[in-house]
Amino acid sequence: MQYSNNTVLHVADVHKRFAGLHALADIDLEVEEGKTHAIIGPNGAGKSTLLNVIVGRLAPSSGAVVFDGQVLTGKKPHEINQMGVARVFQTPEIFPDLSVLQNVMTPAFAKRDGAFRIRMLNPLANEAALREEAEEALADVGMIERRHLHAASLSRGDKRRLELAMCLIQKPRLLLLDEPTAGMSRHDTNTTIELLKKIKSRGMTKVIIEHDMHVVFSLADKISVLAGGRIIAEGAPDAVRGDPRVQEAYLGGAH
Amino acid sequence: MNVLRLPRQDVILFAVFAIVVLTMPIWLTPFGAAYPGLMQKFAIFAIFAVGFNILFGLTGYLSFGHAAFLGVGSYTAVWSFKLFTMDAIPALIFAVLMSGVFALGIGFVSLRRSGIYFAILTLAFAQMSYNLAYSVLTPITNGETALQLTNNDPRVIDMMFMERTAGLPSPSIFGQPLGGIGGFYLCAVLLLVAFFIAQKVFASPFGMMLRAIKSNQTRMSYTGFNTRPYALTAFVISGMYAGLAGGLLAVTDPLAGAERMEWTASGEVVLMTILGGVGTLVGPVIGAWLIKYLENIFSAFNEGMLHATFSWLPDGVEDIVVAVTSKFVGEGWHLTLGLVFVLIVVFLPGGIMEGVRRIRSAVANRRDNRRTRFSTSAAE
Amino acid sequence: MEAIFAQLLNGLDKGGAYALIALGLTLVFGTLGVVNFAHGALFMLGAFCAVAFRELITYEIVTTDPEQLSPWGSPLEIRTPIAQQYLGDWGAVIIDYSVPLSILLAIPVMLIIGIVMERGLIKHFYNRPHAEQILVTFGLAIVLQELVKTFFGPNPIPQPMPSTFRGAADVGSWLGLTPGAVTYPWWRLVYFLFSIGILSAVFAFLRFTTFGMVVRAGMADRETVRLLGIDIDRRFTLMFGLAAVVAGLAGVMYTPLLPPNYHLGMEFLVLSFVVVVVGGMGSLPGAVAAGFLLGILQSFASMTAIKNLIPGIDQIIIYLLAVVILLVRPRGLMGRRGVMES
Amino acid sequence: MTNFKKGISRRRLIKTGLAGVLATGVSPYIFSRSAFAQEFCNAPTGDTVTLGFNVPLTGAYADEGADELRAFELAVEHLNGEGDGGMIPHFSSDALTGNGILGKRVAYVTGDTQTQSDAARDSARRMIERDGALMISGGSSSGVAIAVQGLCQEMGVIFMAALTHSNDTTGKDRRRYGFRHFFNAYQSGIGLGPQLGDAYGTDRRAYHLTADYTWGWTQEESMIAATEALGWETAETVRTPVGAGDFSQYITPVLNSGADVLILNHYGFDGVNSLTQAVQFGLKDRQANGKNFQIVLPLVSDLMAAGAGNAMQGVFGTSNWYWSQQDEGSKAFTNSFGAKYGRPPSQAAHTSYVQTLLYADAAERAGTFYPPEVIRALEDYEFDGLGNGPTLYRGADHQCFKDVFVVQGKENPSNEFDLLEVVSTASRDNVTYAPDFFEGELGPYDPAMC
Repeated sequence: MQYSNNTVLHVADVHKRFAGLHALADIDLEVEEGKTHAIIGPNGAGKSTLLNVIVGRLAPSSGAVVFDGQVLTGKKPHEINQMGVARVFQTPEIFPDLSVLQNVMTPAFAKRDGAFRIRMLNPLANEAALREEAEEALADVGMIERRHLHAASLSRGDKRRLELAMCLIQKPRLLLLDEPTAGMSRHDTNTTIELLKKIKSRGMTKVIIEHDMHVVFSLADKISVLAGGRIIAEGAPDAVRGDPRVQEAYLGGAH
Repeated sequence: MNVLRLPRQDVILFAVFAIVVLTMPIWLTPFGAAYPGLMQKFAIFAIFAVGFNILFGLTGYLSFGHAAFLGVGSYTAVWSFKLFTMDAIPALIFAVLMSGVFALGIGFVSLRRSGIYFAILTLAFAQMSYNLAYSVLTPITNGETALQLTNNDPRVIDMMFMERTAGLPSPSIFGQPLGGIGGFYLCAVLLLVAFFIAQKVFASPFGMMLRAIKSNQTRMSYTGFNTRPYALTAFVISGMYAGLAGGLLAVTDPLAGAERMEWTASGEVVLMTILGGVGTLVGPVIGAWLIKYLENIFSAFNEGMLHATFSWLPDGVEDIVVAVTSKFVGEGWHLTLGLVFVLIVVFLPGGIMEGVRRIRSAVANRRDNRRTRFSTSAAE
Repeated sequence: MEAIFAQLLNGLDKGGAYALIALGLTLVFGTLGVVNFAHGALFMLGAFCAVAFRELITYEIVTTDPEQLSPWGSPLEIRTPIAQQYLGDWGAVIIDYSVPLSILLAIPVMLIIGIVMERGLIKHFYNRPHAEQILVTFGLAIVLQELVKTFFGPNPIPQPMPSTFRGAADVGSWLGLTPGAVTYPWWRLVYFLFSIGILSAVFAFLRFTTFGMVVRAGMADRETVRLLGIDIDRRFTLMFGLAAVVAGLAGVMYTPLLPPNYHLGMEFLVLSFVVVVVGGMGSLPGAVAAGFLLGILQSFASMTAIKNLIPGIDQIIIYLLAVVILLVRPRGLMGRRGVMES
Repeated sequence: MTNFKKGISRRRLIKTGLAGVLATGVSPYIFSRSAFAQEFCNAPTGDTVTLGFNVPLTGAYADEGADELRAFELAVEHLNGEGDGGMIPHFSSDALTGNGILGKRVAYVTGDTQTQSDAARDSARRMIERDGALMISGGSSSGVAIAVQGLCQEMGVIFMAALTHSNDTTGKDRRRYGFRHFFNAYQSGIGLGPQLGDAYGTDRRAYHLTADYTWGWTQEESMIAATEALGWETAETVRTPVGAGDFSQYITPVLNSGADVLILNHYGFDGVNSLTQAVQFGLKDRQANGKNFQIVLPLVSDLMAAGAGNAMQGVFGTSNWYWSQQDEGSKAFTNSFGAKYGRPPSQAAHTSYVQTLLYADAAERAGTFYPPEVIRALEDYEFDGLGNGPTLYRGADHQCFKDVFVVQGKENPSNEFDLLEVVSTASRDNVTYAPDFFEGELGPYDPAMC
């Protein structure tokens, strides 16, 4: 298989069939290092299936997902994370019972200590370096003053920002964002977009799954349009915007 | 010394706790509970509950079979007495190790499932241990009769140093007998050690990982943690606590019966933990003390004592009051326990510690609502 | 061959009891999403309906007979049950048939107990974590059994079966085997048929009535049914009552086989949970199949030949099976995807 | 450490609770109290002496436990000179005068063993440590009796076992501080054997269902020895858990086993359940090997007979005592018990009552509560008038030797209490065996400081 030198994630000829339904057909994606790659498509286009195949939750019927030269298929979520892939969920997945600061410190431990290491001798309070790091990450997303709150008490937008901070602190090579603005108010959506723009320059590769085209145009370097389980268009935002097939897919779809 | 280091508020808590435990013979006297048998139980079951809480309180895995490890600890300790020496130290070490091995095996299998399936798996394992201890394993457990010391036990290490005496030997520590109050102080010191280790767990990054598992297991794996070994470690630690408690039961009274492993015994430690406050350090201890106290003192109340208590009431009223209250004490104390338990789960899911916290925050309303470390579980 | 057949039969009545309890447990679980640790207590309460009924109709009038002396020298007390005193032979027949007749008492009593339990306590726990449901119902079970202990004492109270059904049926000779080779107590046969009857009735009810259809739809997807504007809560309350009645009747008819005592429920509870898990959480046919399967397996495991092969197997077979099933087929024999997997 | 112990075992302080603390000036006292307060465990200091009765109120033997408790209460009443004195006037010793024991009024505390060794030891410890009980009695399960007996030896408190029938209690698990009036499984076998031979012949195959603990094991062993001596074969021995409730899965295999006698080594509710279920399965009406199938219940009580009802008719067993005995002591006890409780005493009640009297009598004769002296007063003590004829408390193993009664369930009871019939008696000489027949060691006399 041939990769261009800077391809970090390669979804190669992936097919996924569920009893009779061809959910994904002939998907071939190359995500370049340091770029933001958006996958968009109307509801039911197969975006979630694709994401689940990428993170190893679903095994493809044929084809493979290769990250940094390693096949992801069949790997457990924590192994994929340890390889440098972080994920933001559609509904924020945080630790509601921990404080905001602890929420961010936890992934920092995973980054530093690996998938399993028991640290019992030194109290949490003595982990000054990690705490500073976590506070920086929180400051980054503008939540530093809320660090002692119970995470369960946050608003949905804040939960999303917290989750983003939890991913950013790990400095992943690849960040997967699953509909980062789904179900958000206009205001929260705007702050999230601003935040994503802010981190765009940091050089980490990002894959954004989104059904709302407008969200990604200002963020993405490259857009792939998914419809009916196939990629119908791919290219720079402006090129995709003008593509008639894309227009048709969106107008003829659920939108 | 990192090993001994704790945050300051934990050091204070430990100091207070140590004073409370070590002065039990004094402050329990007015409650009629200052006799060695009961005080030993207080310390032993507090260890059991504190250990159970490391699993249930931190990771949220509800085990309904923890008494199995208590039983394993007891059997191991008695066998150590029989085979090697009457000294308590090797007996306790073996008890902790053996129950740790059992916990590793059972935990490895059970933790493949979560929620109610996990509870049923642990329950099934405990019931299997219990039934086997009663039947096929009789050569090891002496079945219904319970494993006891006999005069012809080999006791190889003891026999190297002393002559066989006529009577049954009793457990000792460095040659000091462990009857009565001595036995209590051994249990009390070990309770302090156990409590300290629990404090270390609670305050450590490891403790935070366990809380994170309880809070959101999915996020935990996508954050790069392999959650199962964490949960398994917690399971083994709490199994070893149970083993220590079981070993101490055998040290204070060298007998091991299978009923220690029955699922109702597992249910009891759940009750203790919930009653006191899941996920708190002190709660399980209070729960254990309360239940053991009620069991020993409440259950010994009889009608005569009730009549004496209510003798100031008019005759007819007295009879009615006695008739009603007698249903809740003596033989009926389980009824009281059940009612209290239901009320706690309904109105105060965080147990007694949540009640204390509510009262405290109501009193000291001026202080800002900073979250204390006692608050992990309840707020949901 | 005869031995195997005899054990198969022997597993049926126990299996019937497991199936009935597990059916109610699954109904409650499937409809209300509540893990009910007090379900065994309902079985026990049913059994005590039979005890209470018998105590009512055998309430005795005590007379003394100065002609006869008791062993300690006072006039002998003669006790005549009221029913017999006033109804004569019919009274004697009623007393003889007290166990099946007490079903008449058990149905309304268990229905009320079930509804009160659901309205008073369980409904507040629909959206609480399963662990808390387990705990509160466990506490409730303790309260119920202790209440029974206060009123009926700690000892088992034997309930005689009707005299017609005493002794054993020569099942072997019906099937052309050597007469006497396979015998089976009449009442156990009655119990098996009774459990089949109740199971059929419940399944027919769920299949052929609108009520049942709504309930089944609710078991599949509670929210959708609610969106249709159906007052599903009231139906679920009734469902809980029905589950209580089923458990209660299972208890009533079991009394002649096993003198009931206050912690009977706890003994059956653990087993019935295992049954539900083996059958598959939320699957009614699974619960029934697993009930009979476990009853029969338990019976087989007690055979000497098998016990000699694997010592102690009779003691652990049920739990062993539960562990294996849970590890190999996490959803049990007939479980549905998505139940209890949050 | 010693100071702690002495201080803590000051019962009065603990018992009187808050008032006691205030009166004695709280804590320093607890640690500095004189070390010479007592020279043995729970030496009575006031004008009462406390006995502890530890009986099963729940579990398979709860019926027996409740009856034991009635008898204990009656014994205390009689010792304190209340009521009609029961057996005391007929007792061969006249040391008991109705003014308590050694002039001290008898008080008692009770506990529930739950028919479990663990719980029983807990409860016994509570009575010794908290309530200051000087003697513990009770039982109704040999497992429990042996466990409690071991504890009492450690704590230096005399244990007067009530209902315990295992050979081990005074066999391999005998203890210096433990005494048993009740007979044992071996003696049952000697008594029952000839009767079974007479009634059922010498060509039989027996199937044993056995309660899986010390009593069941020794009874099974003794019954196998007794029946095989007759020429019977043993078809199968199956162990069943105590408190199993439903025995059907164990009874079904009996049907096709080729056995023609079922021996149920069960007691209490277990015996009632297994017997009635065996009858439900038609075993009594069955033919096997050309003979009528028979059921034997080697240890039987009238409480079990009452529970089993018709199923008991014609079934043989043995009994330590039965209320229809016509000696003066038995009659007096039955009258006294019946008048108080409206029912005749069971064998469990009888042995409990007698053991309490025997302890009190021994203390009176020793002139002290000092346990080693009381023990010596009981050892090799010959007495009469307590319902079993002349009886020896053998010093070598602390077992009583007396006549053993073989009983049979009555076919036509004349009233609700008249359930068993004594069909033969095995004489004391017949059931006496050598002290070392079972190996065991009593241990030292030295009192422990509990």
